[in-house]
Amino acid sequence: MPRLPAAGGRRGRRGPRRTRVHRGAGRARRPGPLGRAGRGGGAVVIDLGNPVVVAAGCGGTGRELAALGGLEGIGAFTTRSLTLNARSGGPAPRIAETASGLVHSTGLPGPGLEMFLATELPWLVQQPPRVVVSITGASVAEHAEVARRLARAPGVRGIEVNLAVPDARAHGLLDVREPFHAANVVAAVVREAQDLPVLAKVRADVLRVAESARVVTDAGAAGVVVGGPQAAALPDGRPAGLSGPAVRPLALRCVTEVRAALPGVPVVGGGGITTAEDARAFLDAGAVAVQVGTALLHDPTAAARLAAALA
Amino acid sequence: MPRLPAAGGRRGRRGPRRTRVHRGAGRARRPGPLGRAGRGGGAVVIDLGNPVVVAAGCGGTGRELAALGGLEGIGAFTTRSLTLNARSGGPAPRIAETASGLVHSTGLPGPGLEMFLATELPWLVQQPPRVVVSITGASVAEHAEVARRLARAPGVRGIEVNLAVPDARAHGLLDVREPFHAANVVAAVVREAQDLPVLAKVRADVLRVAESARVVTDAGAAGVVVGGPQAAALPDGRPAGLSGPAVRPLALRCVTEVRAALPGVPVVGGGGITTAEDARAFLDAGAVAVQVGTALLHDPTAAARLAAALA
Amino acid sequence: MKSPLHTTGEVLASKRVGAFQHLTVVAPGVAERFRPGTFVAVSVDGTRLARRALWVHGVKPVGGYGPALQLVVEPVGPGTRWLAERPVGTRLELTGPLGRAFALPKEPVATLLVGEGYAAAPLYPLAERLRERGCAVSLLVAAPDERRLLSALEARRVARAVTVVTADGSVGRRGSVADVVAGVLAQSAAEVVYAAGPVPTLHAVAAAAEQAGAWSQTAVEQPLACGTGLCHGCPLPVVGEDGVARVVRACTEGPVVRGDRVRWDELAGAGEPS
Amino acid sequence: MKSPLHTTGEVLASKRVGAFQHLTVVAPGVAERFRPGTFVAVSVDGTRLARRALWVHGVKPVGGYGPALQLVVEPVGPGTRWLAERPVGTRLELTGPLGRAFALPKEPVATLLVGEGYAAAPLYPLAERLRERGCAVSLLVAAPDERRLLSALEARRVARAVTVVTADGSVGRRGSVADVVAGVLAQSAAEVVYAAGPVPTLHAVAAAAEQAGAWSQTAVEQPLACGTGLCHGCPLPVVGEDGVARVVRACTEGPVVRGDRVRWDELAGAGEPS
Ligand SMILES: Cc1cc2nc3c(=O)[nH]c(=O)nc-3n(C[C@H](O)[C@H](O)[C@H](O)COP(=O)(O)OP(=O)(O)OC[C@H]3O[C@@H](n4cnc5c(N)ncnc54)[C@H](O)[C@@H]3O)c2cc1C
Ligand SMILES: Cc1cc2nc3c(=O)[nH]c(=O)nc-3n(C[C@H](O)[C@H](O)[C@H](O)COP(=O)(O)OP(=O)(O)OC[C@H]3O[C@@H](n4cnc5c(N)ncnc54)[C@H](O)[C@@H]3O)c2cc1C
Ligand SMILES: Cc1cc2nc3c(=O)[nH]c(=O)nc-3n(C[C@H](O)[C@H](O)[C@H](O)COP(=O)(O)O)c2cc1C
Ligand SMILES: Cc1cc2nc3c(=O)[nH]c(=O)nc-3n(C[C@H](O)[C@H](O)[C@H](O)COP(=O)(O)O)c2cc1C
Ligand code: FES
Ligand code: FES
Repeated sequence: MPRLPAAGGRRGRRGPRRTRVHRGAGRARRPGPLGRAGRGGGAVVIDLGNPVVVAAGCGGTGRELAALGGLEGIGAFTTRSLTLNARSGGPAPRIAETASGLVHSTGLPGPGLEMFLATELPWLVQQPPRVVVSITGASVAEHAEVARRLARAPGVRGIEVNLAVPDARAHGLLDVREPFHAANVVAAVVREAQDLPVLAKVRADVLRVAESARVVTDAGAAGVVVGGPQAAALPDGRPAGLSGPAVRPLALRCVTEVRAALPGVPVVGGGGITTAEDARAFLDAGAVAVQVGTALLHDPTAAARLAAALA
Repeated sequence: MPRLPAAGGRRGRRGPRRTRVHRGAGRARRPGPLGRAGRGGGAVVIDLGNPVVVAAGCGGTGRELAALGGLEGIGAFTTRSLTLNARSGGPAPRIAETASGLVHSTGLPGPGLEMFLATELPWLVQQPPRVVVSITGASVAEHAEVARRLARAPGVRGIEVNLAVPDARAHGLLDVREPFHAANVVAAVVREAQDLPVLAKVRADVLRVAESARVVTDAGAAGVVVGGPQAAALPDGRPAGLSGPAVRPLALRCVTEVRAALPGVPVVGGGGITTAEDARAFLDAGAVAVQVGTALLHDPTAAARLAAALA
Repeated sequence: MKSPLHTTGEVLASKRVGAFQHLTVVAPGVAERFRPGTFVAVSVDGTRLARRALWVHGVKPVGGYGPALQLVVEPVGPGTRWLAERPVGTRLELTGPLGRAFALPKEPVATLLVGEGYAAAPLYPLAERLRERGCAVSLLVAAPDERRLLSALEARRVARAVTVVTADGSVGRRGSVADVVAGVLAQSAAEVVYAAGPVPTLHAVAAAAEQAGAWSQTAVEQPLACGTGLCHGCPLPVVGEDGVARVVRACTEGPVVRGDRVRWDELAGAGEPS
Repeated sequence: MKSPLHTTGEVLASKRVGAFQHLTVVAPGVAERFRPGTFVAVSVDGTRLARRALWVHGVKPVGGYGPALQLVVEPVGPGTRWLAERPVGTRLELTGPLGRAFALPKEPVATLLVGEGYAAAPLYPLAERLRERGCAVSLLVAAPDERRLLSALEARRVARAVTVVTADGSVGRRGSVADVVAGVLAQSAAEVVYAAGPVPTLHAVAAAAEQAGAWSQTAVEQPLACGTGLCHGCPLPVVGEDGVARVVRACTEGPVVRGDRVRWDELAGAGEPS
């Protein structure tokens, strides 16, 4: 299994336990119409350092966590989902507390790619965690353009395409609920990303998650991220996402479905993970790494403590 | 809106606040290939007494709740989902606690229809709440057979077809995840149910819940129940359902989706409802009644207290 | 039989004895309805949805409050730890008494009561009722170690003959219930055996009783979600009076069932279609 | 500026004064880093995920513990009620000090401090720092009623001139900050105005300051989820130094911002694409 592949990749800075996500050699890699080979002609590998990853949109710019010791020992940091141009985000209230969860509709605020590359990335790539840049956009072309520019950005270890925005339409983003559309986006991003590995974060929809995972890996994704927010509603009825421990059993089921259907595809799991026990349940279900999101909003040291507990 | 329809139905025993679910007159009723008219040639109406309903599978045989005062003031009682023959249910452990939820895979144990009609129903129909019998089965024919026998059972106010079993395949039940299959089942049940109104409990899957609601009402359902368990996994990985407050924002979103897509279809909402505030959020979203499930397992007086608070 | 109640109780006292926390809880109406072998379902920790079952160890009048429940908690997980740490005055949502009690013999026969760990709790009030009916009471109390041996002193008060076994030999004989039950049973000449404890212990007791031609009444613990019969989450595989194998709810058709009716071998995977 | 800390504090004292609960919390390291206008984010009630923000009212040495935080809680919802009911000894997960503090003038100028309800809390330690720098301090304290008027007595100690207004007239003048701020500002001859309170109050203060040609520093409360800058759940619409309208995080780029930079009219629907 792809937990600790033997081949390729740069050496990690932080001790022996490292997680690489790649298309496993155990399964003949379907070339597919959009498949591609990595730099060395081998599998495309993304190096996550170790199995604890900060989830997109829950780690701020990274600096806030670093100030609180929250990046210590973690494998990789995923940025909030960036777009080509700056976005101010959605109206307030953006987040509501619910039983063991947060319902959120931030509208994906961000500085836009150029500003990010100029002001946030240079600091971020100096930090110990590997940097994965999450991206989203209003069209396939916008995704492709962002990927093209990121392919030239030094220090980035991978691109995560966010195909799991539960309120995409409300915020003017591309609606990729159909796996077919998701695959199109991934294909375009993979094409522009050159040697940068691409992770596809697919909707945590039990019935279709395996199909989604299949089409995006056929389109060239090096692995899938499973267990983002569930489609929910804010108290005032606006569409939103539900995250946190409430969704954990749903996320775990999604991971199980993908692993069963596609044993060769590396899966990064997430959704409500807070304790080492939670993380182990996902790793035991076959995930190569776990993402920690909402737990950080409640306790900014949550991922660091998890990394220490799993080390 | 169909909260308090003016026409038809038997008079309730318990004061003025009553909820009837029917195909509203506000919208031209699509006859559809499988539509049918009620006894008086008008809309098929199900009388739920008042907006607080005990959810299927969470009220035991009714006797246990009655002994604890748990039926006081509630509008309707939904039985556990019954099958033609007795079922012993799935292996232990069947239920696990998770953050603000219960993950459950009971395997739908039950005495079989004849035993139910002989030993449970006669007592149940003597109680103040209206009795709705929930049904499931391994085939369309089994559903139809159960409906046929229920149509002759005195005192039953309606049939609820459970199309929302998240672990159906694991327990040898008909897999109705495709809306098309769900509609077939409903059509068969409606045909056999004669004048008994049929509610269809559809999967609480945000993306397809509106479509499911549409096809089952086209197939003749008098209304839809929205917000059953979410597909999840037990800690050991077996497929299961997640219920309780954890799923409430997802259920609310599903209700909103159905109301927006099908304003003429009566919706009974459920999923994590515990407090009067929770119930009001569903009623405000357009549900004609709410179902209370997991809350009863934690506090058997939960539905009675809710009914008192909403009265 | 009167109905159980759902009510709010209050912790009047909490005392550590060995590995157990003994709670005195006032819960008007519940204590009055108590019969040995029934249990209460308690809500723990605010937001945990599954309820925690506890045997009633006894009912004791407390000045100014009327009869109060005696509960014995072994802190093994989040719920029982939470209960064990409650300060006096804590209000507890509880439902009870729940389930079927031990059936009492109509005649004054000799009886043997077998209890292991905290689960020996319901046997003490049972012993009192049996003595009131003129039954001779022998007691076999077992535990992993001395700290988890329940009320050995009180045992001498309620029973004619007391045998103590611990797994580590820290008090009484070293061994398990399975090792000694046949001998103790023969010695007691009991016609009815009552048992409460882990499943393997109950199985051993039921087998020994059958061997000796005695009736057995076993109090079976199965993980519960509601405890009130609503959820069907507590499958107990039995053979019915009609000889037909079926699965019943441990909380409602149990927890006390005739030992010869339980399909012990299937209890691990209870509910597997039979 | 030193980094904030995430740590476990302990409630050393809890005292009711009027409608407020005053908590003394020891949280090693946090008190030492405090500057007026920063806040702490507290975890409440075990399982609630959003954190609750509280202004730091002061830092007070407590024998044997070092400096402790003074917090003022108005119980308005589940989280603040939970905090107000905590017994002494309760351990609290807290993070702080968070956010941008009030900027202090480089010269010893006259200042006016305006605070309403519990939100007057950070103005008292601010007054002390201003006095240390030789600034004249006038204070305008407001509240709906006397019970929600914070530390009026202490106000006399820290400020040269004190004005009190309550909505119901139960103490001081009857009225609102908006009614009196222009007059008080003129009287104080303040060059810098500091304000903390509800948004309409801050807006009125910022407008009066602009009118009078004074600087204003407003401490804006927006509903927070994390308080630490991670979630982008606290949009605050401002005009940047570059004159460009943007939306920043109230918890990180705020809570204290220049009053003339806030797009007050959009604060209700903060974040609406601009
Ligand atoms: C009828 C009945 C009466 C009981 N009486 C008492 C009593 O008087 N005193 C007492 O301390 N405990 C009693 N128990 C057991 C107690 O209810 C469980 O141990 C409880 O669920 C533990 O909750 P927890 O949150 O502390 O731990 P959990 O996290 O729920 O479980 C801790 C450990 O106990 C196991 N466990 C969970 N539920 C049960 C169960 N029902 N039976 C056996 N093992 C279980 C788990 O697998 C785990 O290993 C009784 C159980 C039943 C069914
Ligand atoms: C920087 C900052 C400092 C604060 N300092 C203090 C303080 O020192 N003392 C104090 O008592 N409170 C303070 N608050 C307000 C306090 O954090 C909120 O009232 C808190 O969220 C209430 O939590 P709750 O669970 O009690 O009620 P909730 O259920 O969260 O809310 C109760 C009511 O307050 C409203 N509300 C929720 N959050 C906020 C908010 N952030 N600002 C204004 N209204 C809100 C809700 O809409 C609702 O009407 C501060 C808030 C901020 C942003
Ligand atoms: C406030 C908030 C903002 C988020 N923003 C993003 C985002 O920008 N991009 C993304 O892919 N996921 C985003 N997510 C989803 C998380 O990355 C994560 O997949 C999800 O919350 C489930 O994990 P968790 O329960 O650990 O939070 C966000 C989640 C939250 C709570
Ligand atoms: C233990 C358990 C058993 C259930 N059994 C059934 C069932 O037999 N038929 C059915 O339609 N729904 C069943 N449900 C689902 C509930 O009826 C309800 O739709 C769901 O749990 C969501 O509501 P809640 O969160 O209020 O429980 C069951 C739920 C639980 C927790
Ligand atoms: S525990 Fe719910 S029925 Fe027994
Ligand atoms: S509250 Fe989370 S960023 Fe401000």
